[in-house]
Order: sequence, then structure tokens, then C-alpha cells
Amino acid sequence: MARITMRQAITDALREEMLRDENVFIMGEEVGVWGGTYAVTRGFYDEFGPRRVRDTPISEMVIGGAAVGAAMNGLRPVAEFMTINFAFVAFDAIVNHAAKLRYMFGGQMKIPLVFRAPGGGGRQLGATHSHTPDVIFAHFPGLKVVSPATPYDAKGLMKTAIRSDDPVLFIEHATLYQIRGEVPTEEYTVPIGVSDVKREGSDVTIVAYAQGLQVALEAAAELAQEGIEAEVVDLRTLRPLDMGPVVASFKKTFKAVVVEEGHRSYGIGAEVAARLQEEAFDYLDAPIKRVAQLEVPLPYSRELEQSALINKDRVIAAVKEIL
Amino acid sequence: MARITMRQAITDALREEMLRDENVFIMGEEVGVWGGTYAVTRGFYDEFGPRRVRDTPISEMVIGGAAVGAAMNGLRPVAEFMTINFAFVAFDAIVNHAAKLRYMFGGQMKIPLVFRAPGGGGRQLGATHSHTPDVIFAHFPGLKVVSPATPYDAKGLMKTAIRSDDPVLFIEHATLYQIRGEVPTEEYTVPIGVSDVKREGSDVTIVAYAQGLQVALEAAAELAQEGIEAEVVDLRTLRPLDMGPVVASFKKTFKAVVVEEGHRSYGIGAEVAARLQEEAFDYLDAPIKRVAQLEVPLPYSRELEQSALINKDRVIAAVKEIL
Amino acid sequence: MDKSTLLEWYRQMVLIRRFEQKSAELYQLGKIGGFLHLYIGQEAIAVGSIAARQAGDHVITAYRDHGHALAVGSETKYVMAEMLGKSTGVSQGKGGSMHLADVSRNFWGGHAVVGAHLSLAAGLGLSEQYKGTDNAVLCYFGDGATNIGYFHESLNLSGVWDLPVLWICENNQYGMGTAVDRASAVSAIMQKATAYGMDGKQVDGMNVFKVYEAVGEALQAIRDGKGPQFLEMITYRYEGHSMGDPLRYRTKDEVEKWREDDAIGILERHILENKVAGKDALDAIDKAVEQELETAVQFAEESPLPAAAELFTDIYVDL
Amino acid sequence: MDKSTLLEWYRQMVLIRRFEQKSAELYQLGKIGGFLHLYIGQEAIAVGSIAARQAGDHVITAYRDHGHALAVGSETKYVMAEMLGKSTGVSQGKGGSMHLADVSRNFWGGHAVVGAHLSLAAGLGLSEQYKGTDNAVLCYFGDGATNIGYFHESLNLSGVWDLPVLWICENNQYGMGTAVDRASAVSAIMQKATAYGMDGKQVDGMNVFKVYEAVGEALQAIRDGKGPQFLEMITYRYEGHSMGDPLRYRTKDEVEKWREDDAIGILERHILENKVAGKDALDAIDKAVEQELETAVQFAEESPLPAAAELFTDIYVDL
Ligand SMILES: Cc1ncc(C[n+]2csc(CCOP(=O)(O)OP(=O)(O)O)c2C)c(N)n1
Ligand SMILES: Cc1ncc(C[n+]2csc(CCOP(=O)(O)OP(=O)(O)O)c2C)c(N)n1
Ligand SMILES: [Mg+2]
Ligand SMILES: [Mg+2]
Repeated sequence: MARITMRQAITDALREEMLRDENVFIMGEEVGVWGGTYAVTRGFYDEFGPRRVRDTPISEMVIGGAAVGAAMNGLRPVAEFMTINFAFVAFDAIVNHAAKLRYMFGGQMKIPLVFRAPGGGGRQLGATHSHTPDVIFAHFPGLKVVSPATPYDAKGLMKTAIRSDDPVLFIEHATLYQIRGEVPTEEYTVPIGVSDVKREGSDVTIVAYAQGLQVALEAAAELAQEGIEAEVVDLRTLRPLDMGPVVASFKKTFKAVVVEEGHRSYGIGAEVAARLQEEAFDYLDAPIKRVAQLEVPLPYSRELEQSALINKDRVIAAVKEIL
Repeated sequence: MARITMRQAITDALREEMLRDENVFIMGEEVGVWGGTYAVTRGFYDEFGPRRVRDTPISEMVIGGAAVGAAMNGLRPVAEFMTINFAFVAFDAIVNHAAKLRYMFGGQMKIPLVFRAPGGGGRQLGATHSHTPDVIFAHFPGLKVVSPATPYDAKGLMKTAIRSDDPVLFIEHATLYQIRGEVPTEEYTVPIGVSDVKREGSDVTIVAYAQGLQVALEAAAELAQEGIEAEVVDLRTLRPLDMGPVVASFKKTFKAVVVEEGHRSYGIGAEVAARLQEEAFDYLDAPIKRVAQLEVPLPYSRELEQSALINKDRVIAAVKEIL
Repeated sequence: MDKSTLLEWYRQMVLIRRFEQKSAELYQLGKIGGFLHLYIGQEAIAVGSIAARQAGDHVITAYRDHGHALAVGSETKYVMAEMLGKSTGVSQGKGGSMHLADVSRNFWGGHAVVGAHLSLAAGLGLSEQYKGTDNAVLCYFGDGATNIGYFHESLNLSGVWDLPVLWICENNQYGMGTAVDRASAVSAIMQKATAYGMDGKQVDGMNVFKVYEAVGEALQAIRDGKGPQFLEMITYRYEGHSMGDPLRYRTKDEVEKWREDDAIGILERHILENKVAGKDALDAIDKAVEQELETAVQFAEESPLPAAAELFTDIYVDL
Repeated sequence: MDKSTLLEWYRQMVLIRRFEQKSAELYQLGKIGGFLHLYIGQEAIAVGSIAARQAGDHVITAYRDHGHALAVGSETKYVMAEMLGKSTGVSQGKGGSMHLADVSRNFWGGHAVVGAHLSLAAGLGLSEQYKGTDNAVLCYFGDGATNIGYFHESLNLSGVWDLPVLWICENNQYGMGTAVDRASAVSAIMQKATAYGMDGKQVDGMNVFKVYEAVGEALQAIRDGKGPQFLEMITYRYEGHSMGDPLRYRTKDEVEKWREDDAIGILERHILENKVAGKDALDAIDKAVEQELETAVQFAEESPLPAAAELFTDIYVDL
């Protein structure tokens, strides 16, 4: 075990997979000489050279599409969108071409690729640069969508994503790069499509993922001081969504709060709430609550931006409303 | 009153608004000489000329962006994406630029435009061409998203959309163009953001919109023959979402089924279900059901495609499960 | 060119044309659904260019794809079965007319989002470069497609990375109802290649010899390390953009003028005038094609629809 | 050029440079957040080009936008207040450094999605054409931006529709850490204009006179009905792409070489050598700029943050 940052965990996963499999390569804006805008691929250009660490022009559509084309013919691209906001420019390549080609051609091709996309708000980047739009990608069958919250999960899920024969959108919340956690030094993977109980408890279920998970854990810690034991379930994967541990927890606690950084309307929490009342109707003791980004474009000014985002107090307040 | 098709209703609304306001103009692929791929703007090119009916290159990004730019400076563009699938290529222009600029620049500009986008599945066009992705646009604050189900609503909502000082995405389900309904010959509008009870009933609430509404009404008619009276609420607008009539109906019936053509996961129904259990928890008699597109890319082969789509039998079955 | 090659070209071109005519009939009968885009008039391009490829070269195109599918050698009956949405179709009935593919022949489809497949072609080129082969990619697209962002980004990337891609614009004068000039700031599409450091070249796309020659040279240039190449094929589609085109944007006269210089006619004349073969040889080919088509339609009609469970297969590999 | 014009240009260029240096300090102090992109080195372009516009002409640019904001005449204090996220900022604190705008001066921002604002510029041009004015749009963008689809579609549309847009590429040699050659298939950006039927022209972007002249001519050409125009300004940014750039992609020597031919230095030399004004006049301007900046920073610091309720204003007009 080593205590490393989430950034390091992702770096390690990428590097180990590149060493393991010659067909794995990296492409994207500033992934090479610069070392990655978030320094995730620092040193890779020197270690692996320009063939396997490919700086692209500012051309998101072809970053998306060329990754698909290369994957069809046997390579395993890890293509980076500098931030998930720019994945909007490549939206068609992602949700139409990566996600649909295998099916549309009757299984004739595999699309084994990973799209990496750092994302999230809270960094004063203004409305167009601060999206947490994870849900809109998770909506599309054909894509796998992963968004880890801990270094352990990040490393294990990235390895699985790279080895997966399907297209995976790997969303990295930029404010999580610095968080630290224990990661085994030996080889391991974490499966895609498996939710995970990150904290046990019996009074209320808090469902979260990515940055929301960290907020949820903070809230749970504070609640515990008041004697309220929250069980915190980390979705980790948004498609396929594993409701198993969520439903199991809910059947114990009868109450749930879903925490996500993205907007509330048509968000991740809506699906979790809808599923819970479908799958555990008889266990509903109180409305399932959602804590999410307020319905505003994110502003630049710091306090104003923060006021639109989730935080532990909002989670605690939501829990108390239903206890 | 006249009994006209939904296509004609939209045509009339566009034409009347162009006659009323010189700043309203139309741009898009094949809207001019061809007359509109779905014949909605047939005759416009001859009537209004190439200045106001503008054929564009196949360039969705600039169709989206140029409409925003023209709107900022005082025009009122009605820009067409030939189908909503191609709006993916313009995704950034729509959800970032149309939707965010006013806010991001502190209210210095208005973006009074309409994006028209025919959509929907069921026409054997294959996976990339058959999306009903309404929910992913409705997710973003700053945009208004409208999708009518009747000629009356289509005409009245289109007029409101064109007169709105905000960006509106107007989604037209292609299989609805042929349906007919009564439309007043005198001037009227339908407000954006107001749901509408399309059929009264007391046994169950069916929430739907666009093509889903037609399916819901068929189902309701058949249910009535068995003595089950469904109340059918038409959302009409997806953002802002008016839950008022939905909640009011639910408080009468205690049971609800949400019907939508798009995918079930992270769909419109998820939000409606989440809101219902939040806002009418004490009235929940049974799980809120969702009838939606199965979680598959839509295939070409007719029967196979149909088997993934919603139909009245699936709605009836869902209703019976909770009665 | 030897006799057998010329007769084979003739056979392919006639097969494509007749396949299209048959498809139009089947569409009218409601047996083919969705959108149907006919390749009639442009046959020399698919046939002449694909004849010039080496075995490992890839082919990828837009929705007007039947010609390319047949030219790469996909069996007529499996192509026809796809048109009818049958489980025996090349794409198992899931793709339809716009989404034919035959990966066993390095044919990667049939793509209906205008311009998107150019980015896939760049990726295919990258994969061959990465593997160190001398295979290239033949990527076909329309004149209208040259106005979309995908075109720009894909061609630029191919230039920057020296990708082994031959960009082939099939300039049939219109993108749907929009004449080239009404959609493109330059009327000579080849001029666009300049912006990517390539020498664009215009080729008579009705003449299978010229197509074959130009493509052969361009592929050789790619294999010689001269980077990606660009060809603009001047051609015309005789029919509407797709079934149900109101055809308000061009005159009958214009169509007739182009028909005079028909691709099949040019080849036929060449064969007869140079006595490569006689009329009876060509008639025999016509007949064989007719027979093949009949068999294919019968096969397609008799083939089963995809089983209900097929709805859920091939969405993911490992789920 | 008369004396007052030259001194005003000097003032603007010094103001911009000092504004940027001040901003860097405030960023280090944590008073400016988000991303901060400095315009140092490129001042002659914003100043020389905007000096050439007529009152109704529009200006739109990317996130490296402080120079353009100051050059269009936005008050320094309101611009600085925006940098600090205050309610008195030009964008009411909602936009920040990357999203300055001042619509009262026809300055439409500050846009941070690379290339996107080129499509807005096409729309602005369309609006003036539609209204029948002779106003044009000055649209600025980087070398890196010429590789994205937005660039292609916007320039093409401007060509097809003859939109009154002057496309101004500020080629500062890099898009982030990527040198032009590593991202663009052609090294002379102006060559790309060919694909849109425009004559691209390279201009020494360090020389405010040359910028002014070239932009004046181009705007005149637009007003004379010659359609959209394209200028490539050759320039250099002295600082990193944004704060925190590891600067691994270029050498100190290279930077020093460009600094020798500094934009402000060129203008200063011209003023002094031609005795337009003396050193003391320039010093007085320097001092006045210093004073203005100090006042602006104080104003910004003392200005209130946006009220909590501002979170919900200006999302929609009529909701
Ligand atoms: C992104 C996108 N926009 C619009 C369309 C609708 N559309 C299909 S084909 C076509 C015309 C394409 O013309 P061209 O590239 O010249 O090819 P051709 O049909 O002439 O072979 C259009 C506009 C589409 N499929 N994809
Ligand atoms: C669509 C998109 N992709 C990537 C980015 C990240 N990004 C911001 S600035 C930049 C470089 C732009 O370079 P250039 O156009 O030359 O402008 P310069 O910064 O040199 O002024 C990149 C890649 C972005 N903002 N938008
Ligand atoms: Mg064409
Ligand atoms: Mg640059």
C-alpha cells in the first residue's frame, strides 16, 4: 500500500497499461510535451515517445472520431478531452460513433477506447467551462461511463476501462486530483458497473459519486458526531448503473439522499430516486432527497459560484429533513 | 377553427411570425429551395426570398453559433437542424453559447432565437439517426425546451418561442407531422412552461409529451373501454418543467405512469418520478412507472426497431401493474 | 488493362446500377425502409478506385454506400438482405441501406452523419501507421461534406500526422438540393486541399480509367511517404438525393446532359471500340448480373428477420 | 498619423501591458481566480486594429481578451472589477477574466471555447448585412483555433454569404504548448484563407502602424463589397499560455529574441526618433497609466461582491 493522490493513481494506471500493452496509446491536446494540462501524463512523452503519446491540434471532433477509427482497427486509444466541456464539441463522435457503431454494424467491430475528461465546477471558470454534465453521457446505451471518487477506485477502474473492449468515458473531477488514499502496490482492477459501500450506517443512505462522494463522506462524518449513522454508497459507474448496493442499503435505512455535483433537473439523482421507488417501494419512509447544483449557469465570482454548488451542509440539511 | 396537420400548424406559425416581424428569419439546411426536408418551409423561399430564408452549408456548428450571434445583435433567427441527431454536432453552440452567454456576460445581451429540430425514432434510420435525446437538452439551465404533441400546441408554442427573448429548442417529432387537430383561425399563443391536462380521469395519471402523448391517449382510450379512467397530462415544455398539473392530478389518482419515447435511464420520466415522490409523497399509492425506449441503440430492421419503442400496450400494462 | 479486368469493371458497374434500380423498386414496395440513396451515375468512382487498392487498404464512405459495398466484393445477396433488414444482412439487419459494412473486406461502412466518417478514416490511417504497415485508407465523401467541421479537422490531422489516407471527394454537384456554389466558398473543391498542405487534383469521375489511374498514383504517393492525398472526382447523381426528393433544384436538361456521358457507356464504348470484347460478351454479363440480382432478392426475401433477442446483442462486448 | 493618435496608441499599449502585469500580481495574491491569460507582447494588434474600426463595427475575441476590452475603451476600473469578480465588473462579476464584454461599445466578449466565437462573429456579420448597414465585425482568434471545425464552418459561411467579417488570426506561434507546425498542416496560417476564397495576408503584428494600415484596408475592402477578409498577424506572447504554464515547450532564447522587437518599443522609438513627442511626454503617459491602474485596482477591491440574489438573475429574459 502507498498513500498517493488521485492524479498519481491515474498516472500509474495509464503508465502500467502502456507498458503492458503496446496497442495502448495516448492522444489529446497537450498530453505530450506539456505533460497534460492537469499533469496526469507528465513524463510520458519522454518515456514513450511521440508515437505513443500524441499531441493533437485543437480538434475535438477528430480526437473523438480518430480514436474510434483507430479502435475499430485494433488499437486501444486513450483519448483525452482537456475538459469535459470540450467533449461537447465531440458529442457526436462520442454518443453516436463510439457508442453506436458496434451495434449498428451487427457486431462486426469492437471499439476498445477510453475517453478521459476532467470536469467539474468550483474553479471560477465561468458558465461554459464549469459543467458537470455526466448524466447526459450516461443517458446513451453503448457507452460505459465511469467517474471515480478515490485514488483506489480511479486506478482500478482506469485499468478496467483500458482493458474493456467497449468505449468508456472516464470522467475525472478536477478538484479530486489532489485527494490522497491508499492504493496497493501490486496489480489490481476494479470492475465497471459495480457500486460500492464507502461507509456503513443504518439511519440513512447517502448515494453519491465523484466529488459528490467526498462531500457525502464529510457530511456523514459530521452527522456521526450527532449520532446519525449514514451509509454512503458510491456509484462509481453511471452506465451501467448498479443499483444493487443502493437498494440493499435503502431496505435497511428506509431513507435516502442522492448527492451529485451536476444540476438537479434531469440529473443522476432523478434516476436513482426513480429506481429506488420502483424497486423498493414498500421501504419508502420519506421522500428521497436530492442535493445537487442549483439550476443556474455557474458564475465566475467565487462566493456566488460556491453558493450554487453542493456542500456538506446542504447534505446534512437534506438528511435531517427526512429523519 | 380548422382541422390541420401539425406540419401545417408549424408552417402557419412560422409564416405568420415572419409577416409580423421583419427581424424573424429562417436558416438551415434545405429550408429554402428544397422547401424543408419535412416540407415545413415549403413555399417560403419564393414568398420571402433568399434574405429571409437562408439555405446553409452542411455546417451545424455555425448554424448554431451564427444564429446566436445574429440574435445577440437584434435579429430573431429560427434556425433548423435537419434532425435533432445533427444538433449533436452543434451541441456546444446550443448548450454553451445559446444557453449561457446572457448570464455569463451579466445580462448584457439577449439571445432571442429558436432552434427547430425534428426528431424521434421509428423510421428505420439506424442508431445514429433515431435519437429522442430531449432530456439531455432539457438538463441545461439557460435553454427553454419545448416539444408539442398537437397542432394547436405546436402553433401556439412556436409563436411564443419566436417571440421569446430567450433561446428555445423546439423539438418536433417527425412522426407527428401528419396528425391532425383543431386550430383556431384567429391569433393565439400557448405559453412556454405550462403543462396541460389533455384528458381527464380519476384512476391513474399518465404523464407524457410529444409522440408519447399520442401513445398515452391511445392507451387511455383503450383503458376507458375497460372502465379505467386515466388522466393524461401533457408536459409540452421540458424546461422549465411545470409539475403543477402533474402533482394536482396525482393527488387525485395516487398513481402515475410516465410515458416518453426516449431512453428510460436518466430520461424525462426519472425527473417526473423523482419530483412526484418529493412533492406528493403522502399520496404515493404505488410505484410511479416509466414507459420508455428500451436501453438499446435503435436498429434498422422494422420489427426489431418497433420492439424497442413505446406503444399503447406497454402503457396499458404499466397502468395495470399499479392499479 | 487486360480484358478480364475490363470485363470485371463492366460487371461491377452494371451490377451496381441494376442493384440500385432494383432497390428503388423494393423501396416503392415498402420492402426497404428508412432512407435510400442511390449511387446511379457515380459507379465509375467506387469501381475504379477500389480496383486500385491493395488488399490491406481500407474503404470507408457515407450513406450512399451500396456501390462501395459491391465494389469491395461483398456478396450481393448479403448486401440485399441488409437492405431488407434481414438477419443475413452484412450488418445483421441492424444497419440498413445507409450502414452497410463488411469488415472482413476492410470495408468499414456506410456512415450517415455527414462528415463524421472522415474522422474515423483518420483513425484507421493512424492505426496502420502505428502498426507500421504500408496500407492506406480510401475515404469517400460528398461535396457537401467538405463544408462541415469534421472535414477540416480530419484533413488537418492527416496532414500534421502524415496519415496514409486518400481523401476522395465525390463531387456530384449537389448536397441534397444545394449546388456546390451555394454551400462552398470555393467552387473547385480541390482548392480546399491547399489548406492542408496537399495538392488537390480534379479527376473525371465518369471515366473509370481516369479514376483508376489517379487513385493508383495517389495510393503510390502515400506509400512513397508523400503523406495524405486529395482527389476531387467530378461526377453526377442521376436520381434524387434520396427517395422522395422533390427535385426542385435542377433541370431535366442538366440531368440529360450528364447522362450523355454515362460512366457505363464510356466503358462499354471503350470495350467495343477497342474490341476488347464483343456485344455478346457484355450481354452475357448483363444477364449474369440480372440472375445474380434475382437470386439475391430471393435470398433476401426468404431470409429470416433478426430474432427478437437480437435487439440486445452487440451493444457491448464485455457486458 | 497625428501626434494625439500616436500618443493615444502608446497610452493604450502601455495601459494594456501594465494592466496585465498588475493582473498577474493580483492572481498570485489570489484576488483573481479561474484562468488568466496575459496579452503581453500582442498589444499592437488590439490597439492598431481597433483604432481602424468605425463606430458601428463589432469586436469579438477569445479568452485572451483584456487588451481588446481596454482598446475598445471599456473603463479600466470596470474591467479590473470584473477580474476580481465584483458586481461593478463589466460582466457583473459573472464572467471573469475570460469573459469580459462591453456591448455598449460593440464588444461582444471574451469567449473561452476555442473557435466557438468565430461562429458568433459570422452571426454578427449576418445581422449587419441583414440590416443593410456598412458595419463590419473584427473577429480575433489564435493560431491554434484555426484547427477546429468552428473555424472552417465560420469562414466558409462568411464566404458563401459574403458576410462583412474581418478574420484576424493572432498567430503568437503557439496554442498552449503546441507550436503552429505541430498542430497545423500548413505553417502559414494565411494559406488557409484560400480554401474560403479569400486572399490571406501576413502582417507584422508587433508593428502597430502595419496593423492599423492592413486592418484599415481590409475593412475598406469589406465595405467596398469585396466580401470577408483574412489577416494573419505575426506576433508572440511573452508570458506563459496562462498562469501556471510550465513553459517546457520553448527556450528562453526564443522569448528574448522576440522581446527585442517589442511592440511598445517600436512605437516608442518611432515617436522619439520622429520627434512626435519627447521622453517626458511618454513618461507622463506612463505615470497617468500607473495612476489609472491604481485607482482601478482600488475601485475593484472596494467594490461589493455580487449580491447572493444575483445568482438567479439574467438566466432568462422572460421567465
Ligand atoms: C451532420 C449532418 N447534417 C445533415 C445531414 C443530412 N444530410 C444527409 S445527406 C446530406 C447531403 C450531403 O451531400 P454530399 O456530401 O454532397 O453527398 P451526396 O449526398 O451528394 O452524395 C445532408 C445534408 C446529415 N446526415 N448529417
Ligand atoms: C474547444 C476547446 N478545446 C480546448 C480548449 C483548451 N484551450 C484553451 S486555450 C487553448 C490554446 C489556444 O491557442 P490559440 O488559439 O493559438 O490562442 P492563444 O492562447 O495562443 O492566444 C486551448 C487548447 C478550449 N478552451 N476549447
Ligand atoms: Mg453531393
Ligand atoms: Mg496561439
